[in-house]
Amino acid sequence: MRGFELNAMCYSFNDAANRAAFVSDEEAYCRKYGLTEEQRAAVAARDVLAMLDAGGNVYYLAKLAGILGLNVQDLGALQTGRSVADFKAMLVAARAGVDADLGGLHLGQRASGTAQHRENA
Amino acid sequence: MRGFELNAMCYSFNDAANRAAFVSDEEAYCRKYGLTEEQRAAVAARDVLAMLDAGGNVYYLAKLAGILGLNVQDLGALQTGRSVADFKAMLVAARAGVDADLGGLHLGQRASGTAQHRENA
Amino acid sequence: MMAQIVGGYFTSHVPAIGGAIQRGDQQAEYWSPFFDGFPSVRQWLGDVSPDVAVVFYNDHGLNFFLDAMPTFAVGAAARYDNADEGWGLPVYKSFEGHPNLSWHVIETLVEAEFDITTCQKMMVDHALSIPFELAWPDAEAWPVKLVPIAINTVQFPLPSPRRCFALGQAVGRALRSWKGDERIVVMGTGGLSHQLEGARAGFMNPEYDRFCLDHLADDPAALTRHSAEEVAELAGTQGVEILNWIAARGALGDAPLAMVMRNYHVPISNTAAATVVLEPA
Amino acid sequence: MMAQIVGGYFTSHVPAIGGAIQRGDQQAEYWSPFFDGFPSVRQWLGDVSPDVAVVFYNDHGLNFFLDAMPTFAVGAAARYDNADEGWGLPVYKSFEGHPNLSWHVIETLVEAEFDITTCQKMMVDHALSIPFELAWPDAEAWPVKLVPIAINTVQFPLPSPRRCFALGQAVGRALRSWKGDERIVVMGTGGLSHQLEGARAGFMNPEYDRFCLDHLADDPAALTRHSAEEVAELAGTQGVEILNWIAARGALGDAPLAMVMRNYHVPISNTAAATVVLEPA
Ligand SMILES: [Fe+3]
Ligand SMILES: [Fe+3]
Repeated sequence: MRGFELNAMCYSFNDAANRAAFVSDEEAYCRKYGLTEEQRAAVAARDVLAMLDAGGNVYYLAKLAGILGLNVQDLGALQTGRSVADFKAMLVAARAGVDADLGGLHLGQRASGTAQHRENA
Repeated sequence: MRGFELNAMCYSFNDAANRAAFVSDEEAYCRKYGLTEEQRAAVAARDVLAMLDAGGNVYYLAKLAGILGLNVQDLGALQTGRSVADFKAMLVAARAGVDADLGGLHLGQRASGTAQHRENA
Repeated sequence: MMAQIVGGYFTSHVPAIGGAIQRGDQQAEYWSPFFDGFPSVRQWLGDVSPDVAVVFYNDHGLNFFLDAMPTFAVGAAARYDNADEGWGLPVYKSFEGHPNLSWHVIETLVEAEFDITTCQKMMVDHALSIPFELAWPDAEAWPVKLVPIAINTVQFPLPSPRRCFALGQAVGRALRSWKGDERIVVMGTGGLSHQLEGARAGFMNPEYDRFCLDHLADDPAALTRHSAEEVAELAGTQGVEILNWIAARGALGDAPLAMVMRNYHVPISNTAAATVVLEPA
Repeated sequence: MMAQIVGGYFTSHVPAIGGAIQRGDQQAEYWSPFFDGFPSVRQWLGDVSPDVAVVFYNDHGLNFFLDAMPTFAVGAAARYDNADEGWGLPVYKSFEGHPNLSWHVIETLVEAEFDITTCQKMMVDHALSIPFELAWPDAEAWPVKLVPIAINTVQFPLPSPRRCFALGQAVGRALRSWKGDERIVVMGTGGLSHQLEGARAGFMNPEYDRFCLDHLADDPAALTRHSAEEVAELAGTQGVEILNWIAARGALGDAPLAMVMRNYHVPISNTAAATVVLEPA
């Protein structure tokens, strides 16, 4: 049901000792959290899409990703079947879709001066 | 603020090992939970009203009461300055305030028979 | 194919009831006026043969603590265990959940702007176990699946009777729209009037209890005209568990109901005890 | 004597921002378009000199887990600590709470039929720490006390934009009725559009982001016409953090506000980043 065991295991990785325990004996650690076969297979294969299919929630999976040395760009590349360089290039390319009046810093007119704000205090 | 430390200590008593630790060294156990002076004094004095004044919540205090061998009648007696026998007698005496049409078992007319219920299934 | 709500079962859940059951004290003079209400409950349950129980109750500091105290919590687990509540008493039987129905209730409630806490794992306490022990005393395993809904009656501020009734109404809509063939019994546990704490310890209020029992079947909205603070004053600070009854009654729908049985007895332990069964008229 | 809401500060809170700060990369080509927005934020904060920050944010699996996932959680602690979020990164500074104001907010919300979870002890994550690090980069201790309000953006079903806006409005009423002389800044953190998971990983949507930024000051109700599911579609499954912005905007009151600054840049990490300051017109 919605990947509870897998997410519970990933939530435990907030604790450094648990991360170390997973690294030193992944099989035993997965067994301790009662992962389903589907969940266990997805973790063993480092298959993020399969982890999601098995009910993994990306907010918890991100902690497992950290153990595996994967950042969010690596995850994106894995999930979309791109190289990491291509995935990053795709992100940067999205900038072209941002109009000049949307992108960048825009400073507004302050309704009132600094002094007046302080006087209200 | 609302007795958090005292309540946290009492909540820990769901675990038998914690109850044993409290019994074997009450002072150290209270220190571990950072009880305020007022909370610590109330616990030391077995003064339930003072525990309540110090922010204790009766749902959690009931677990401490168990360690101290006090049931809810004992607690009631302590808090109302009665003997336990008097407190129990007061509870039973409340029965006199219950009218005959309120107290006791009243069976209603079933709208429909048993058979009909099963047929709805 | 639609699920059917077969009726409502309400009862006090005082821990001491569990002690009386363990000791076999059901027919002792002190206890029999309370236990004598249950043959009719059991007969009714046998007649309507529910598959699922949706239970409004309150946790007594087993599963929830003040670090995260939900106003309303809905279980979505496949199984719910009891555990030591602090007194080292025998642990009660586990409950089988109904996760799919739980998620349907949860989705309906969030859609209806109830800001519930969703519990994919939770322990349940005597407030669930004792009503089940009373209803099915000889069961090896509970004959119904469980959807537990916990209401905060422990830490002020408490939800108002009006809000609890509305919660129940929304749960009722969820149950009636569930596309399964389950027969559902709704339960409300706790109360009636009692107060464990302070100078007013031992307080009971048969007048307010009568008001609740007299309006529960036909005019439950009457119970929602008090604030939570007024209920604490009228029913005692633990008598606010009537909020569980109010929510359960809300789930049973807006039509007046038939009173199958009603039992009221003062006191068991420090509590004015009551048991009620309602069904569609 | 009444508390005063001095305005609102909104920003993305991507963990990678913390990494950039640690490495001193603020002026690196990749990062400067984002960090260049903050001198004006800091100047404004210096001008309005708040004492308290009421922050709408989402927990990323540090304090809350699926065993008890609140829709809305309000902190009532005297102190909030950060902790290892799973990556062994340096732990952020602690926050001083404002329990009395928290309880006032909590009481107002429950009275207004918001079914919050009350947290007398809680940890807070980068969604709070990064906006503070950006606002007060040289602070030894945070210059404001914290009232944290967490919104579930993690586990469906999510509260609707409309419900989050209503939550914020109720918090705003609580703040304006607080009988203290505090100057309060409201914060909303997270977003804008991004999606970390699945075949659509890397999705951003400047069109929807523009819609949000264009309506935030003058017509925030426009943001409440989508369902939570529609927002997940439009903003990405992590872009639903815009719910935090919507709630924060609700707390700032119903009148149109002046836009003090606004910055938008694509991408930082996988995210369309934005920073906004609003104040009473
Ligand atoms: Fe109870
Ligand atoms: Fe985030």
